[in-house]
Amino acid sequence: MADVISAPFHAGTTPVERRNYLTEPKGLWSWLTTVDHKRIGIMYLISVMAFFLVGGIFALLIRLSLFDPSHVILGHKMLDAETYNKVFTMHGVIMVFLFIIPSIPAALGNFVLPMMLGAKDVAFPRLNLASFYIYWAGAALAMVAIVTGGVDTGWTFYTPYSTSTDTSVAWMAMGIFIAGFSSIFTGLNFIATIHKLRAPGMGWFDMPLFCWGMYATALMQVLATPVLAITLLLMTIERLFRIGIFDASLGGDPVLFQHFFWFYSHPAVYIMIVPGMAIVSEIIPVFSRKTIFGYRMIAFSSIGIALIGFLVWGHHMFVAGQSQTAVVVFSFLTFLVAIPSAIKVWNWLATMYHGSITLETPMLYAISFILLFTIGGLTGVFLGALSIDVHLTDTYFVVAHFHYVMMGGTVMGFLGGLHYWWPKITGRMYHERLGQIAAALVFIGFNATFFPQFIMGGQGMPRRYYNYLPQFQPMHAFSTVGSWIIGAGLFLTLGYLLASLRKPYDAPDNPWGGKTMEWQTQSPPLTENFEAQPVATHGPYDYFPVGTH
Amino acid sequence: MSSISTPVAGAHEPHGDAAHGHHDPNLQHHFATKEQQFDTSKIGIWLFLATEILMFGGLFVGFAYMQSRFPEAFFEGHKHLLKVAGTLNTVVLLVSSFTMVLAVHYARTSRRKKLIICLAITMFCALIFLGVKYIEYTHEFSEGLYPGRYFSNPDDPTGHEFIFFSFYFMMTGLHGIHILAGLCVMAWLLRRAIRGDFTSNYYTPVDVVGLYWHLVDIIWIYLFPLLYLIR
Amino acid sequence: MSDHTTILENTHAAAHGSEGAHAHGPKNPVRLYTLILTCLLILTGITVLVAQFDFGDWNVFAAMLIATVKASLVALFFMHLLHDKGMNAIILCAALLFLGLFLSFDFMDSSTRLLITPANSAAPAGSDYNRPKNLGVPFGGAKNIKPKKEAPPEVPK
Amino acid sequence: MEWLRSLILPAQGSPYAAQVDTFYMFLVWLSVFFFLLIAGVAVYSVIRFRHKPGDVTPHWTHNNKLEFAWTVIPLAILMVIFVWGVKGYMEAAVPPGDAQEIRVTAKKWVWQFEYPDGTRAINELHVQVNKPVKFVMSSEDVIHDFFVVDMRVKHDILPDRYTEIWFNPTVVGKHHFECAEYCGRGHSDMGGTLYVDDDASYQKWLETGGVDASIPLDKLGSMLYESKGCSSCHTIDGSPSQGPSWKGVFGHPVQLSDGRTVIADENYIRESILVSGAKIVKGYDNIMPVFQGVLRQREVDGLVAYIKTLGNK
Repeated sequence: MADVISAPFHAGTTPVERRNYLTEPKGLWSWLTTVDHKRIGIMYLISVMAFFLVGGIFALLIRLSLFDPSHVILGHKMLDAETYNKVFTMHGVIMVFLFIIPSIPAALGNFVLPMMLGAKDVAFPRLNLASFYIYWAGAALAMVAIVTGGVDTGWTFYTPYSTSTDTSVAWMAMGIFIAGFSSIFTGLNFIATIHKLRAPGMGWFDMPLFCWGMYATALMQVLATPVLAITLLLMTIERLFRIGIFDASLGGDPVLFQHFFWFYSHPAVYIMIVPGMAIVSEIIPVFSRKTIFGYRMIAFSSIGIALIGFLVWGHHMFVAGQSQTAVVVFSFLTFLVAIPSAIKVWNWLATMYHGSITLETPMLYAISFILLFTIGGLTGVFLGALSIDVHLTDTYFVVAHFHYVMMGGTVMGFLGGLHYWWPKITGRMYHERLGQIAAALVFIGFNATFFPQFIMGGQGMPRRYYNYLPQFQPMHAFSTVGSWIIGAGLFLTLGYLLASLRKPYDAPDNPWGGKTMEWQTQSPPLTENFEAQPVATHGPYDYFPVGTH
Repeated sequence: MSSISTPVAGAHEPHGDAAHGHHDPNLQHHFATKEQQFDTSKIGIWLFLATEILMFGGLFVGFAYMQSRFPEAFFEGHKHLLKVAGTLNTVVLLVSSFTMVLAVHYARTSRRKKLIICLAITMFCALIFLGVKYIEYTHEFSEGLYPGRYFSNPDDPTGHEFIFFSFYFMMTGLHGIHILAGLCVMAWLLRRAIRGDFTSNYYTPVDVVGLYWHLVDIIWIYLFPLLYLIR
Repeated sequence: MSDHTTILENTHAAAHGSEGAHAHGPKNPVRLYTLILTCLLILTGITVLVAQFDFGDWNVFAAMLIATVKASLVALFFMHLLHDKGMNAIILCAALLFLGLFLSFDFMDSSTRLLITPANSAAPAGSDYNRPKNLGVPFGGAKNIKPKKEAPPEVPK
Repeated sequence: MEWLRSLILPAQGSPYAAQVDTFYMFLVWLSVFFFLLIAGVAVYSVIRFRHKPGDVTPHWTHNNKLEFAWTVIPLAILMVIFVWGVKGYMEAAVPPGDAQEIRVTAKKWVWQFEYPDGTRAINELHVQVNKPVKFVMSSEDVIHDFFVVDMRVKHDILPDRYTEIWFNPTVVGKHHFECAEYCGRGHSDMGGTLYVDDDASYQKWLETGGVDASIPLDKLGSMLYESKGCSSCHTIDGSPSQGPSWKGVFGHPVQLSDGRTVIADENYIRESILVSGAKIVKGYDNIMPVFQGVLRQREVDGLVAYIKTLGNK
């Protein structure tokens, strides 16, 4: 291949029909019993997309019901208060536990991580398959909870509400309890894989940054998720047996529940966002055709986020009845955790600067990520500042903040990664122009939906409100219209991605000119990934003509 | 000329299945060497043990928190427990840990018969442990010492003994489930040991189960003084 | 190209020996294990013995110290951490570290909470933690959740 | 910049609110600056460094001075924000010694306030202007949160434990307060009005409960139906809720949970309001607050009159 950087779409070999992991062995049974990380990744991908759709429909319902304080749209009464509470709870639970947490690690990460390392599979392939079925067992219990009347606690399950409401809390808690183990097993697998299955020649600092992000994520999955399991278990037992740990009337402490819950769930928001950052760290250098700037800083900042992220959970509880001492300590630590995220943003910008940039769909999503995550991060500073948090917590400001991080961050990263690796996964190119249009729609719709919520929150609109003061109606309506634009963009995406599957294989092995190992094998890859054990001979982002440095 | 795309390891000795993996049923296809596979399994089980520590840890934190709120209730509550049974179970578990580590040693040194004997003793100890636990639970239930809302002890001077017993049943119950799970896995090990699967060339399952069993022992090492002895 | 391939962090190119090859255990493990078991049993005896005496605040400390010595013996010798790869010990320490942080932050909160009581209601009698036993009950009617075995709520004024 | 503040933040009801707003606006402008910086570099790079055939990009791997700068400068700014935040928080956390104390009791989904003189009010809070006031709060069921938007204060209300907040109201007039911790079906209706009164009208309110004697009784009753929280459990259209509907009750037989049947006359209604647990309608739980000492004589008469009008329809 030439030393001069070539434009995309012309790099790589001409695709031909050849044997690959998709077609051999054949048959549904061979898929359901596969231990191939790529097939498990695809099964995860289909599952999380299905739950993304379900959670998204709940989101559209919420927004539709809030269009007008009367909840009447075109002469139809939308949700009543109880249904509304159940819908936002299930939106949260499905999006967090069944979509975002497994989305990047278990679906995309499963597919590309071993290939990026030059490995044939993850360390424990059977555990990988088990994790997929455990995920579905948990999801099935969550579905049982929805069918048997739903849950109205909010995804945070705060006691004593969750131990006294008569909805299907126990089913849902057990569903999440079980799904948590699938997350643990994925993380366990990734740590072992990264430690022991790197290709010959690939040192820790020769790994693609995606792998560093997955490593940091996996650390948190392994160390935090067990506490979620025990928290939900204790909450369920409290509900059934009244054991007195979280119930104030029995001598327990509801604030202790919040400590337990957030000890997992704060690291969990980093379990969600760090993979998004990891994907952006891949996309930016590839589409800037330039070496990543500050490789070590980005790698260390992932680990830094993972470690400091464990120490800041109390910032969810500034007004919850913690001691003032704890509040101040947690606020201080919260500001420290902002630094590694900022470092990443600066290094991405420095990578783009003096690059050779093209704006294909993955790059559009990566730039969306940077802009939206910046807003999410800066508004996080508001919420870390104590006196302002007292005013803003439990308002729409918080809702907007975490959607800017979770959706503006993780989902943009997920969509970027999905488009980036789509040719490798399926062997097909999607319609590029439609991809760009959809990315623009999602970006515009997202901002239209959530930016007004910052203003509403600042003005004192509390979250989880079914009825609201008439003064907020215009902004709620604006927000609802924004949600339709997101919906349009995402359905368009679904459409052209599915349409691309009807084509014969047309994707080159390396459509974007990536330097990491997954691009050095055919598209779609062989079952054993590489024809022979690859050896790392250069860094993952060496976009310089050889011999000029 | 150095190529930008990563070359395959043409100049290298081919690794993994090509060299010897095809002939060794115990080497999975994605590992190059037995040692790599062994180390990977060890990292895997230690990570699993870390999750176990944090899961049990949640219960320990809850126990400590409630104990600091109701020290008298916990003190009064612990008087109902059978100290002798708890001590006996501690000894039984320590002995089982000892036989387990011997089993690992004999597997590593390819001594099949001794391996089988040690595994059998370990399983026997686990059964004794569960038997003693059964006697204890029966004793507590007969006094009305049930968890949570089912607790009834008219002589409870503190009003909060039920919290102690809730934790007692949750912690020993979860621990008991782990003993039971260990018993099942050891039955599987025993079957494979009798079949002669484990030699110095391949004994990963014995080692991994051994580590799990020791962790279950360590958790009991903490549970015993916390529940039975603390004043 | 070849200069990179010498940096083999992994074991791919390492000796393809048997699993036992790398185990640098003690010379006579059975004797060592017996010794450790003896220590463990003696320590169990000590912990039971110590529990017969009241050292006030040091009771928990003593019991936990002995338990930790026992757990360390099991981890170092029975679980081979002494001779094993460092990574496994790091994983164990990380788990303990984060558990310790979890515990200490929770107690940092609960031990520094201020006790707030309304001016028109008596301070909670006999409570050893920050939880008033009666709340003045301005609302009547049935409470959904009755406090267990506590004095009936006293109406202020 | 007052125009922007008034656009994105609610009215200020206390000096503390003004302090918070100053801090808030500082952060807004700081965020605008950093967002424009980041977005500017990104957009500039996309435009200026667009791919051209034959591009050769520089091989910059890192720059320690730059990394140091963009780590330390944000850290310094964040530390300033941290200290600023703590300062404000401490001010809001420690009530002045002379603050008047009001007991707040939250319950699904009503607020009750109790004044030092024993006066009680539901969903309606009167405070005296320029007199710091402290709220000692507790919950009867789940966690609630007392959020007074214009004062920029908020704190969770826990069962079986007291928490407190305080503010110094300086702006006479109506303000809004609401529940900010999710508490179930009626969560979003769990709000009320805070009246900051001048000294004279505050005294008058304490004496009369603020009821205008010229309002007809049934009209007064329908106003109280909304303002005293009756509407969160009783409907007036006949549909069932937490409590029995008021429609068609008056003058009709009511079956009680102990099996008796009574006629819903004035005395029955009156007793059911004041001592709610005395007679429980069959099929309902005894969850209604006792209103003895909460409602004034004329208010009870008003409610009875209102229910009477619903029963006759």
